[in-house]
This record gives sequence, structure tokens and C-alpha cells, in this order.
Amino acid sequence: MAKAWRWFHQLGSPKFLFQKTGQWLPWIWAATLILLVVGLYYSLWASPIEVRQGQKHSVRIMYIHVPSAALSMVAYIAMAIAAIVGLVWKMKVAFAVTRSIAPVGAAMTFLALFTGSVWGKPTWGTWWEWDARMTSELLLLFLYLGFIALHASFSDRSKADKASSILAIVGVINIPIIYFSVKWWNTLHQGYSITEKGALNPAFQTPLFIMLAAMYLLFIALVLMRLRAEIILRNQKSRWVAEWALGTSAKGDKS
Amino acid sequence: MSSWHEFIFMGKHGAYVWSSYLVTFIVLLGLFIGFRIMLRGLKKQVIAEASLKQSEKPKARKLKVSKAEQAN
Amino acid sequence: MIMTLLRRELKVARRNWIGLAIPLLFFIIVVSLFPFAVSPDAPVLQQLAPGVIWVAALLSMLLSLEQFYRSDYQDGALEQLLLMSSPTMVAASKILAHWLLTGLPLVILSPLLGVLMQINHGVEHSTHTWVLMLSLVLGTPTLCLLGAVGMSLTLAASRNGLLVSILIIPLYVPVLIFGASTVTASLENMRYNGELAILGAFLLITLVFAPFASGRALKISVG
Amino acid sequence: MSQTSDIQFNGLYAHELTVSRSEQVLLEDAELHLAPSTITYLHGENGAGKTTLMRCLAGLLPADHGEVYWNKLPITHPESNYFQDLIFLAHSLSMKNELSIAENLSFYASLRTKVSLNKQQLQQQISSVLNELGIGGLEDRMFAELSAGQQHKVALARLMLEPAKIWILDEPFVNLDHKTRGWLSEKALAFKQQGGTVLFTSHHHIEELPIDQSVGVEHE
Repeated sequence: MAKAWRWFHQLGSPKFLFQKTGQWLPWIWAATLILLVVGLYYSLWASPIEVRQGQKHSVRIMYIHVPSAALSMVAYIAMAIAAIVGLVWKMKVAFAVTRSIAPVGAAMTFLALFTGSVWGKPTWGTWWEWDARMTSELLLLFLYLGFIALHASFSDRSKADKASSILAIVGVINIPIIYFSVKWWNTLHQGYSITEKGALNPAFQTPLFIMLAAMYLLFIALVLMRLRAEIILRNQKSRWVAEWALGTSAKGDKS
Repeated sequence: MSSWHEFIFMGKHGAYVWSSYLVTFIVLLGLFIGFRIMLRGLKKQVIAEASLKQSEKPKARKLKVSKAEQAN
Repeated sequence: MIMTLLRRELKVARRNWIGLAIPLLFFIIVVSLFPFAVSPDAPVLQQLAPGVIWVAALLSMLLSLEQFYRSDYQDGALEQLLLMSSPTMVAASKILAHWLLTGLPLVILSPLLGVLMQINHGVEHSTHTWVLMLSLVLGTPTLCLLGAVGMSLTLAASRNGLLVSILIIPLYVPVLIFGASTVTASLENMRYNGELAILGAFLLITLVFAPFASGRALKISVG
Repeated sequence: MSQTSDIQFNGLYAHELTVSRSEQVLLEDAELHLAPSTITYLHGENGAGKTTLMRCLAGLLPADHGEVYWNKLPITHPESNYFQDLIFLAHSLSMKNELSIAENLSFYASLRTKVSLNKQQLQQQISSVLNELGIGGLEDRMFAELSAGQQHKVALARLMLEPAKIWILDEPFVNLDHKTRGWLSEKALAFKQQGGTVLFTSHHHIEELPIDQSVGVEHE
């Protein structure tokens, strides 16, 4: 327990976090690439096609649609948790984390929408359907963009951090409400949902799980990259940053 | 999957499948490159500022308190 | 304490009555555009009415937010308030004043818009107007509460005019859905108690966290 | 964090205060003690962070590090009476254009829990303070209708209407006529006699007001 606390405190130190993430990143990237290669092999080549609903090969879009949709939600929750840590424990690094998750989360949300739309066209014959999940995803994208816009509108970074953290927390309280409302509204007006999935054929499960793992890792890797840049941005005047910059440029760029 | 032909055209759905994968790839690669450029740029900036003369760096200020009996 | 704050808000707002009248005028004018754009046919308008009236109400609430927060921030009164009373209180008094001076007038004006949008078309003794008012009574406070959070967050931001709308509109969607569908249900002679209950639940949930969050945000903006 | 019992000083005491504004550290590890019955003059070049320091001492701006104590208790402590004891006059006058002078002043007075005056007494006191300041009879004018000088005087009138133990005044003497400067100095001295603490900033040395302590915000 005491060890866990010390770990938590050390993570609060930008220098420690920067060094540690620098050590972790190559491993995370390696694991990501391996999983991606395997996952793509399965999802694009080795997995069967869905004949039942006339989807045929377009079912392969699922292997990126589902992970990005899952990540878009998880990322927002993670952002809100970091925001709470930042506001309650006054941990500045947590704000850097929220700011780092936002663009990657927004990208995932965009990808979920894009792939959902492209998947919808061959399967249901339309690019856009006001279906519950798609609509929630669209609103989630607005929440992300609002967060980024709010953060960018302050000249004082600490104000930007605190204000956008409050927004993230209010947003996360509202996400279930939004989802529930949209779903209710959807059943009222259309009564069907294009992304509602039944029991998943086991043949689809393996590639999906591998792609889920790969995308999670990819997400973490990207967030850590952004976080490292954010830490340097926020600590430009610290001596260790200057030492790092001069040190690594002397050794040749390996970071 | 039985043939390269099928792999590429995906039975008429090739455009949809491949565009999804391609856009995902481009977006994620864009983030990767963007973040990398950001870190590189910051590093350059830090190096440039580190080579500035020490005195030109903005310094924090101190409070100097003096009892003022001579006042007025 | 809250009465003192509220009395001051109301007094300031009363002397600024034109600023309050403009969002209301906007509310009426926007709604009256629809017959021109779509069709003056009563059945068509009747079908559109719940959505149009609710969207217009939502937009006019957004428009009126600015004047309840901006001037206090700019002339330094806000920081004096925050020094002497709790941030949650300050936020609560502003939210209450905002609702009394914008939400309540909207509710009172809504029957007029119901008439313009032919909400009672084809019914002799209709309760549609009452349902519309009831849905606005339960829904507009939630809009005020969420708007207060957004407005407090953007006070110190450099681009603020439209920023609030971007932050807040996604959060307004649930209220819009249930507000408009309450009226639609009534128009279709269906039960609308469930929708009203959910609007009430939204109000309670936001009532719990919005004044606190808005107070915190005000404090951050001033700091 | 530091225990409250560590602090032995009465009055306002800032301990290891680090304040920054927009990423720039303006003050580092500052120690400052404003004892009861003292007048302190805060000076420093433009942009040195005088206002920031004052806002931090007034509890509006959170410090990066360190703590501000009022009578041995941190100012944010639930039992601290700091915000009832403090009048902070900022650069902005904090008065509403839409309210009359009397309404503005009595609103702020009514936020003080310690005011024991009833409404009528308060109105009388407002009239007499405004008289002293040479703007008597304007009580019911809207604040917006006054000239800049008159508006400034209204803001200063708060000092006489709200019970306090510490005044933090940001540039109170700027744009004041000779007579009002004298009035303010006199009132500040009287406040000091009663055990009050005063902190003020000014561009120039104020001859009328003898100070006990001067604090400069300077480079190391």
C-alpha cells in the first residue's frame, strides 16, 4: 500500500513520468505492432465473411469500428478521471494527461463515426442513420471538440486546465444520460438500430479481440507520445528538460 | 479468403473496407507524426533557449521588506 | 444570503430590461419564420410545433446567458461576491435569476407560440398548450443550470461568444429530446407522464451538481 | 501541509508563497507579515506582480505553493473569519452601472454578517460618508451617471461602511484629487489606530500617509 502511494506520488513528478514513459514506449510500440500485424492478417484475410445479413466482406470494417467506438468512450472516462485527480489532489501532471487524451480520443470518435458510416452504406444503403449509437457518438465528438476548444481559449494554462477539467467531469456525468435519451428517442422514431449486434459468431471473436487489444495499445502509445510532448511544453524552463534536450541531441536522436 | 483478387476487391465491397482501413491508418499516422513533430519542435526550442545567456532568462522575483521609520 | 444576492440580480436585470426582452423577441421571431419556410398549413405546422418551439426556447436561453454573467465578471463585481459569499450561493442566485427572468417569461409566452404554430389544430378543448407549458416549466431550469456551468467556464476565455454554445448544446440534447417528445405525445393523444417524469429527473440531477460546478468554475475564472 | 500552530503571527502572514501568472513565476518563496496596526506600502515596477500578489493575499488567486494565514489560521480554514474581516478594493471598481450609489453600497454592506445597522441607519451613514467625500446628495443617482472621479469616491466609501480589520487596496490614490487623498490617508490612519491592517500599492510616494513598512517586488 505504502509502495503504491509512493508510486502515485512519483508519477506526479513530470521528470519521473517523462523518463518512465520514454522507457515504456518502445515496448508498447513493439507489442502494438505485433498485435496489429496478427490482427490485420486475421481481420483482412483469415476471418470468414458474414453471409447471413448480406454483409459479406464489409463485416471486416467491424474490426476497426468496434475498437475505435469502445476507445472513444473509454478515453472520455479516462479523461474525466484524470480531471478529477487533477482538481482534487491538485496534481498538475493529471491535467497534462487530460490534455493528451483529448486529441486521441477525438480521433477515435471520428474514426468510429467514419467507419460506422462507411459500413452502413453497403449494408443498409445509407451513409448516415440517426441510430442511437451513431448519434451518441456524434454528440461525444462534440464533447471532445468542446473540451479542446475550451482548453485552447485561455491564455493562462492553469485556468485552461481547471476549466476544461470541470467540463470533462460534467460531460462524463452527462454521457450516460445522453446515451439513454438518444436510445429512447431512437426506439420511438425508428424502432431499429443498425449497429445493434446479436450474439457474435465465434469465428469473428478472435480477430476482434486481437484488434481490440492492438487498438488499446496503440491508443496508449499515442497518448503517451502526446503526454511526453505536453510535459516538455509545460516544463520548458526546468533544468532537467534542458539537460534532456542537450543530452539526447548530443547522442544523436534516438528518442 | 481464397484469392488475391478477392482480397483486393472484397466482392464489390472493396472500396468500403479499404477506405475504412486507409482512413484509420491515415488519421492514426497523422497523430503519430504530429506528436513527433511537436516533441521535436519543443526540443529545438528548449535547446535554443538554453543557449541564451543566463541573464536574459526571466527570473522569479523576491519580496524585499524594509521597515520604514524614516517614512515621511 | 441568497435572497440578498437574488434581489440584487433581479434589480440589475430589471434596469437592463431591453437585454431581457431581446431573447424573448428572438424566441417569437424564430418560431414565426417556420410558416414562411415550410408551409402555413395547419397540420404541417402542428406536427413541427413541439420541435420548433423547443429549439427556439433553447436558443433564446443560450442567447440570454451572456448578460447574467459577463458584466459582473468585467466590472469586478463577481470577485467581490466570491470574496464575501460562497461560490455555490453566487452561482445559485444567478441561475435562479436567469430562470425567473428568461425561463419563466418563455413559459408564459409559449401559449402564444402554440397558437402561431397551430398546436391546437383540429381539437376542440385541447390540453396541448398546458402540456407545452408544463414541459417548458420542467425543462428550462435544467437549461439554465447547464448553461450556467458553460458560461462560468468560458468567462475568462478569450473567444467566448459562440464557445458556450459549442460546450453546452451537446448537453442540452436530452432535455430537448424529452421536452419536445412530451408535447408530441400529447399531440398524438398518448400518455406523456413518463416524459415529464424524466424531465423532472434531469432537473433534479442537474440541480445537484450544476450550482456547485458553476461556482467552482466562477472561482477559477476570477482567479 | 504546515500545521496551523506553526504560525505565531497575528494579522496577515504569507508563508513560502509562490505565485505565478500565465506560466511565469512572479514571486518565489515570499514571506510577508502584515501586523495589526500597521500600514504597508507595496511597490514595484509595472508588471512586477503587485496586483497578482494582492489578489493572492485576498484569496482570489490560488498560490502555487505556500499558504496565507490570518490570525494564525489559513485563510481558507472554515473557522477563519478572514473574508468577513477583509475589504479588498481592486482596480476595477466592482460597482454596478445599473444600480444607484446607495443600492451599490448597501448591497456590499449587507453581505457583511457583522453589520448591525438597520436599513435606515445604513442609509444615514451612506449619506454622511458621501457628504465627507463631497458627493453628498447623489445617493439615488445611477452609478453610470457619475464622473470617473466620483465613481472612484463611491468605491472608497465602502471602507467606511463595512466593518473590517484589514484593507487591501490596489492603487487607491490614483486619479484622486488632493482633498480626497487627504481624506483617505486620514481614514487609513484612524483605521490603524483601531488595530487595522492596511496594504496598499501606489505609483508614487504618498506624502500624506506615513507608512510602517514598505515592501518591494524586485528581481533577486
